[in-house]
Amino acid sequence: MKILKNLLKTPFFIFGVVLLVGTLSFAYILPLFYHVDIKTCVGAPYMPPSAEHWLGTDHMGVDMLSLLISGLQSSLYVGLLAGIIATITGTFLGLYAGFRGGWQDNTINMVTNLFIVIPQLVLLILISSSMKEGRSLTLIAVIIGLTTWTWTTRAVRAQAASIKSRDHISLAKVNGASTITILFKHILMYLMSYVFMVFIMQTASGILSESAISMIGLGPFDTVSLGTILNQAQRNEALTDGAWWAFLPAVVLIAAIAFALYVINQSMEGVFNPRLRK
Amino acid sequence: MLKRYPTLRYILSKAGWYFLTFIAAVIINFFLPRMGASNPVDIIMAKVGAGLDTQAAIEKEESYLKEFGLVEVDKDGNIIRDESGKPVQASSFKQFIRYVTMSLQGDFGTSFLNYPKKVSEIILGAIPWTIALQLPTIVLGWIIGNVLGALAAYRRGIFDKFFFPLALLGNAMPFFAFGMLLVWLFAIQMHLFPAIGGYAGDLIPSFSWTFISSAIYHFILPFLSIFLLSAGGQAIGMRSMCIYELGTDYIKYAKWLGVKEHKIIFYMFRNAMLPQLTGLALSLGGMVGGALITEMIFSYPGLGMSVLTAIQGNDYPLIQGCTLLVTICVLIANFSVDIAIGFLDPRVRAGQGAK
Amino acid sequence: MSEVLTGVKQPEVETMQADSTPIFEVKDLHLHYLTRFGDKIPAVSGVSFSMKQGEILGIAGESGCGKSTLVNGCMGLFIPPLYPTSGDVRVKGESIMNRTPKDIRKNVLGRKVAMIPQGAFNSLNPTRKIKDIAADVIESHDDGMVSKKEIYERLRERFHIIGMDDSILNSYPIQITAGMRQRTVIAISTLLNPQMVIADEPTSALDVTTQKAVIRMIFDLLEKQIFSSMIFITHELPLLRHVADRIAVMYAGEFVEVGTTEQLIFDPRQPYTKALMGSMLSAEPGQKQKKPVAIEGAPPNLAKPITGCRFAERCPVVQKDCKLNKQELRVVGERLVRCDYAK
Amino acid sequence: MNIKALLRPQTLLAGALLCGLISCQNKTGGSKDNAGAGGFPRKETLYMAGFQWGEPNTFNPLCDWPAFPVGGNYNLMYEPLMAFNSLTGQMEGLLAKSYVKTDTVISIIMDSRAKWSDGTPVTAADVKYTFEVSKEYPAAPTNYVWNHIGKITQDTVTDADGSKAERLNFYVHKERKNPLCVLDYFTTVRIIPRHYFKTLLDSLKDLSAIQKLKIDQNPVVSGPYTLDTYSGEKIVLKRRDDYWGKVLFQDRLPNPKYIIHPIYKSNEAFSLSLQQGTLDISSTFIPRIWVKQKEGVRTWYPKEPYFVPAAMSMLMINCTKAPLNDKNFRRAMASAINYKEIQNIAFSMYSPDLEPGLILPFGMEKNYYSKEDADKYGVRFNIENAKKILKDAGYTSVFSSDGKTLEYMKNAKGEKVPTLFIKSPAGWTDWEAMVSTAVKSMREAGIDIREGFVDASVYFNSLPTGDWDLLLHAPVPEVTPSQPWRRFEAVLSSRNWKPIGEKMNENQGRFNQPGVKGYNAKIDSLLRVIPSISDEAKKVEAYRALNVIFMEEQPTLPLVYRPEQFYEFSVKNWENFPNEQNPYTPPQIPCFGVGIKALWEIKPTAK
Repeated sequence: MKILKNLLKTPFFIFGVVLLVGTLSFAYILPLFYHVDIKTCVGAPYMPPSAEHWLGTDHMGVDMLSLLISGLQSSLYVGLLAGIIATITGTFLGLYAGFRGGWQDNTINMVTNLFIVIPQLVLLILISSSMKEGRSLTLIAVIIGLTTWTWTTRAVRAQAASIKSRDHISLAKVNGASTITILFKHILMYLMSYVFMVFIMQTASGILSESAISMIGLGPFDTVSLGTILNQAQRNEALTDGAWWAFLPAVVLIAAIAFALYVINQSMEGVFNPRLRK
Repeated sequence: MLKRYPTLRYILSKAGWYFLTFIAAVIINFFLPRMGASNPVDIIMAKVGAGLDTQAAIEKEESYLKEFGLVEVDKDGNIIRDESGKPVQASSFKQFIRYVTMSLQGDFGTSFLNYPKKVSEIILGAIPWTIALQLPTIVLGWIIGNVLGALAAYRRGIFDKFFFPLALLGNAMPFFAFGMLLVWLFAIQMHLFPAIGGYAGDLIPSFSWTFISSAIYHFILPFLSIFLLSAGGQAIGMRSMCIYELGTDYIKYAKWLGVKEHKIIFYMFRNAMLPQLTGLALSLGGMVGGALITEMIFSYPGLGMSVLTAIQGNDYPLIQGCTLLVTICVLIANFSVDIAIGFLDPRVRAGQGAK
Repeated sequence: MSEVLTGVKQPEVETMQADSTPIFEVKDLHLHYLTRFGDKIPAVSGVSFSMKQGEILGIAGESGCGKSTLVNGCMGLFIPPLYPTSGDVRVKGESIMNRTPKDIRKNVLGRKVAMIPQGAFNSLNPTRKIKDIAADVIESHDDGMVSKKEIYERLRERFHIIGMDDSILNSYPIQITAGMRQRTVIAISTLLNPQMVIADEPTSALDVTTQKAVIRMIFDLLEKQIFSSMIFITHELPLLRHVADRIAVMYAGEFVEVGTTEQLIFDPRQPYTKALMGSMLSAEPGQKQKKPVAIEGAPPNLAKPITGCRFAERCPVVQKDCKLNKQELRVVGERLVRCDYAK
Repeated sequence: MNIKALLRPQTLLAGALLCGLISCQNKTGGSKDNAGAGGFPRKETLYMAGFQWGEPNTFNPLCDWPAFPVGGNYNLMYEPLMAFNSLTGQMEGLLAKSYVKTDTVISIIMDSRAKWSDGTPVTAADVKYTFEVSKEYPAAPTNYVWNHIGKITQDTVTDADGSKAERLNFYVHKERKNPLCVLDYFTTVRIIPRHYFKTLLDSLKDLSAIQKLKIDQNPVVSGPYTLDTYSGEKIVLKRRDDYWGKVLFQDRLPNPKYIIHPIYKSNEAFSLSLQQGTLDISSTFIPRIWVKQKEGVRTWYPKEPYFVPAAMSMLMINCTKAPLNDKNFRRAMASAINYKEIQNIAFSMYSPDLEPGLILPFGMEKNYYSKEDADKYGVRFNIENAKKILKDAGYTSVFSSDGKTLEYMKNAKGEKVPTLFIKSPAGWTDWEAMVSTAVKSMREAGIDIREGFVDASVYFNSLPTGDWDLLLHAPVPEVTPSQPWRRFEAVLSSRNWKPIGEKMNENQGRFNQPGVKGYNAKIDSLLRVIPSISDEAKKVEAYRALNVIFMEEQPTLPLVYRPEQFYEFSVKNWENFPNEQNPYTPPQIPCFGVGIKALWEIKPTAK
């Protein structure tokens, strides 16, 4: 609670939260007042913003604001799901490797390296080409989650290794606590704030990864996401046609949501880790 | 016996693990593309098969299957057939053995999609561009980012207050989105920089000032799109590492002994940099993936696009060639960083040596 | 420069009148920490003392009482978040407050005042060889006149003089034992023959044998006149019996009792000093029959203003008005005591 | 920290990289004259693009798909016997001066003036060798010609002016009886020098060994240009000043001394460079061309439909699968597609209004089209009509409570109809847009259908195997003498019928399975006779009959008309390109067919 109080005293944190709430309400509150329709052509291609269509239309004449709302929802979903998968996988492997050390550590380290070495892209296309119905948003999120846990593992491993020699862990070991108990009760609890911050970062990087994957043209086939909006804008010459409304708002939204998460993460780090204080 | 030489022991143990990783990566690189449903010869045949009568199509298909080692062949080079006359497919294992033996002889095979171009030819033609764009950008971004991060951590104050959120914002911006904005603003709206290609369309590469200046001119936007953001990202990491180092007892002790400021900055910089080295190795691994998007946005020459089309067309030899290259690069980068850290940081060496 | 390293004391003009000018003087020093939210937390409130040439002052108190803060504040260099509020620190009559960091670094730190920090494990840069850490200290004070080779040579000489194995110089901190590391820190801190050494719990976290070796080294350095005056900080009051000439006991940012070693060890007057002596697990003569008694409660939160005696909440002999009246240091016999009821 | 020491290896590395970059450039014979940079003056260089998307693989005409301008139907380096002018419907002479067609044999007279770049004349032996090389080596790319050619003989005739000329007689395949396809071959088969390739093949006796040669050094060609240099970024062609064909152009040479084909990685790059004037002519799909007109980008027509329609994009239907095997269901789909919206939004108005049937109601095919039939048998966009057809055929669509969203549909037996998917390559933006628009209006009509975008490789793989419900495809877009027969053949023919899962290169929807109940033998017999009908009235009748069957059965769903190729040019650096006002060649990029004539007519833009 004291941490929360301290956080609320940090203007940087407040700024992050406000930005996050702002983008979230763009995705979830705005649709209550704005008719979201991403299927109907409501006008000519690349119609500039007007009173009726606040952000104009895309290359298909679909209302851009609707696309953004729906795209942001998808991106948030991907980010959250990928973040959860990556954090859980990464934390568990990192804890185990850091705590056990020895050959288990080396093996996990090898698997981590392997995942770093094999490009995410290759994995993504290979997996999706075997999917008959094409790529769904969930599949993309799972693939991102399963390929980005590596740095969580590395970070958590280092943390776990550094605290495993602390007194209370040794005491638990002497008292015959099982590895699982020690991992979860003693080490994980100790690292909880750290893991939470990792989760925030993984969510942000999940959103960014999705946009990159969609940009290449390997995005979801069934949904609009911020990445597919950018991809479509680029392929359909929004840049050359000067249709800034087709890409600028999406860029701003991606940057805003990731920035908000980074800011929150950084200000939390400042509070959790007193060394970063001034 | 090795206990007496902790450094050697450390290097050997690292090398051993990296070798294992390499073997595993080669196996995965080989078998993963083959798990997909489509066979590259089918893709080729879909392109050239139209208009052929059945017999001609079968003959053509078989000649490709044989050429790429996808069917069993007897001593005389004839295709082995089953009772129904269909060619017997070569097992994945046999293909793997063939691949490994050929690779060891330096032959990475012939591309399916760019037949009859050799994989090594394609890679050699494209990789200099990828390296020329990505390597200086990543390394320079890393150096400048680290210096700025260290400065922000050491000086704090206004510089930090302004620079840190900016770097954070840069980090939150996908670099391709940033690249798009750059193209839109500076190439399309303002006509300051070219939007397409690695050098002017009326040139061929040569050692002339015209070519080099044109290449540099075309280099600026793609460079900025990666450099600014990666420097920002590195700066954020370096900043918090430096703040951590600044709070350590040895820095305080040195301060209390009146050690000069530049020496203290050096202490901080050097020790904060060690973990950043790992970050450098990792970002070198993301080079080809990152190159792909840059190539798309700036129509820049390079390997990324070849990789994408290879994967989409299931061009196994080209995929394998590229991933093998990436794998080797990443492993070498990581290995050298591990060794460098081992030499630079006695703690790591001692920790490993004691095990 | 060579005198600095060989341990032969320079004859200085000031030493002539050593008795009239205190070698080290702290006048009504107030220090505070600044939180990241801009709040000031006072950590040291109105400490004054002065030391004669060759004197060893012991400062004792629980962890968090401000003794480390006090000595950090005596260095003239303030590392955020610690800041001076008011008061003065003088070395040989010359104030070291309000001087530029560059000046402080060059002319005060290491040469006039030197710190021996606690926890030598983390005090040495882990990625640097001992000889380079030491060389950095020398180079920072000699204007770069001496070559690296010469410096290494002198370091070897110095280590011989103080009886340490010079092979240590070529090691990284992680390669030597904890006791050796602490002795190395002491050797490095005293490289420039400082006029004043501040030892901040140099023996904490060491086993008894190593503790003794460290204390022996300090005495050895005193004997060899590498330095002569020292403030020795510890939370183990009895340890000071063999080390200090005078002892000051600190509580919640204030001195509560200052007197000679004899006075404080065998006849503490202030209730906190008494409690501190009582809480010690040690077999000092004259205290044999007493069992160690822990001091109940916790020190006050300095972030909030305190009106009365700062020890009142925990004092076993607390009186009605203790919590209302601010206690001042007063002379009781030949010592200073901060308790209106102390006799 | 010695910064200088750090920098030194980097500068070295940078230098090494630069060397690498430059040495990787493929050096070819001709490039020596312009070894310096900037050897291509803008006024003498034509930039054309859209044919080469990746790394040039080979320039060997014996490979299956060599790089531009060797593969495809480009007439720049290797030339065909004749070229087809889609404006006039006439075959124009190239290596062959003229042809004489009978029902059983087509004879050509060689142009005796034609010469290879090494000075040897282009002879009938070269032509015979090009066609017959696949008899010895079945994997040779010209293998397909034997589908329609029985044999080739050679003799000599005396020309009108009394000189001797070589003649080749192509005997039409006796069973297939399709002289139209033989005519097609005259325009699609590029003649290769026998003296060059026979020596190679005879020495190695192995086609796949020959196929590994790139033939990128001093190739022996007959066309007006030859390969100068190439890299992953561009292919440079250089004019051959001793081109034999200048006699066909009043002894003039083409105006551009160089033709450069830049290799860009994405569609919008072509559009951008066309607008910035770094590209002169492109055959890529560029949406909203009217926005680009202010930047000097032009098309055949200055306004809609901008391009000359010559082919169709259509949804292929898997006719073996319920409910798609029900012609009523197919007709309901045809009636439920909003063609106008596809044309206007997805296809940037590049198509005239779509008429029912498989015959284009304009251009060369206009004669075969019957408005009367179209009105009588065809269906047009009408959602209510679609709903009615579905209802009459026993299908029920279940909508959500607000009546807006389709939930599922049931067939006459009350069983739920599984959702249908339209397979289409992901990332092909105009195709994606067409599919989405079609899906939208079909769902409104109550047909449970969805987009099924897949990677292009998966798409190409499944096209011949029929592994899909519906699939977007543009069959045989080339304008050749055999149109529209080829389109009907590609859509309706059951000649090579194979079950789903095996490969079929036409009628991939498996319409009209032979040997089962309901097989309409009339379709295949019409397809067989049309090519050999010489009486125009009978031909019209046959086409009408076939088109009526198509409209009644609706085995595929045409969506829009599309040009043979997109033809966009910029007038910033070159002018006098052919267009509607100045139609001296058909709307073809000047590397195709008779379109290359434009190379002689375009001029640097006066500034």
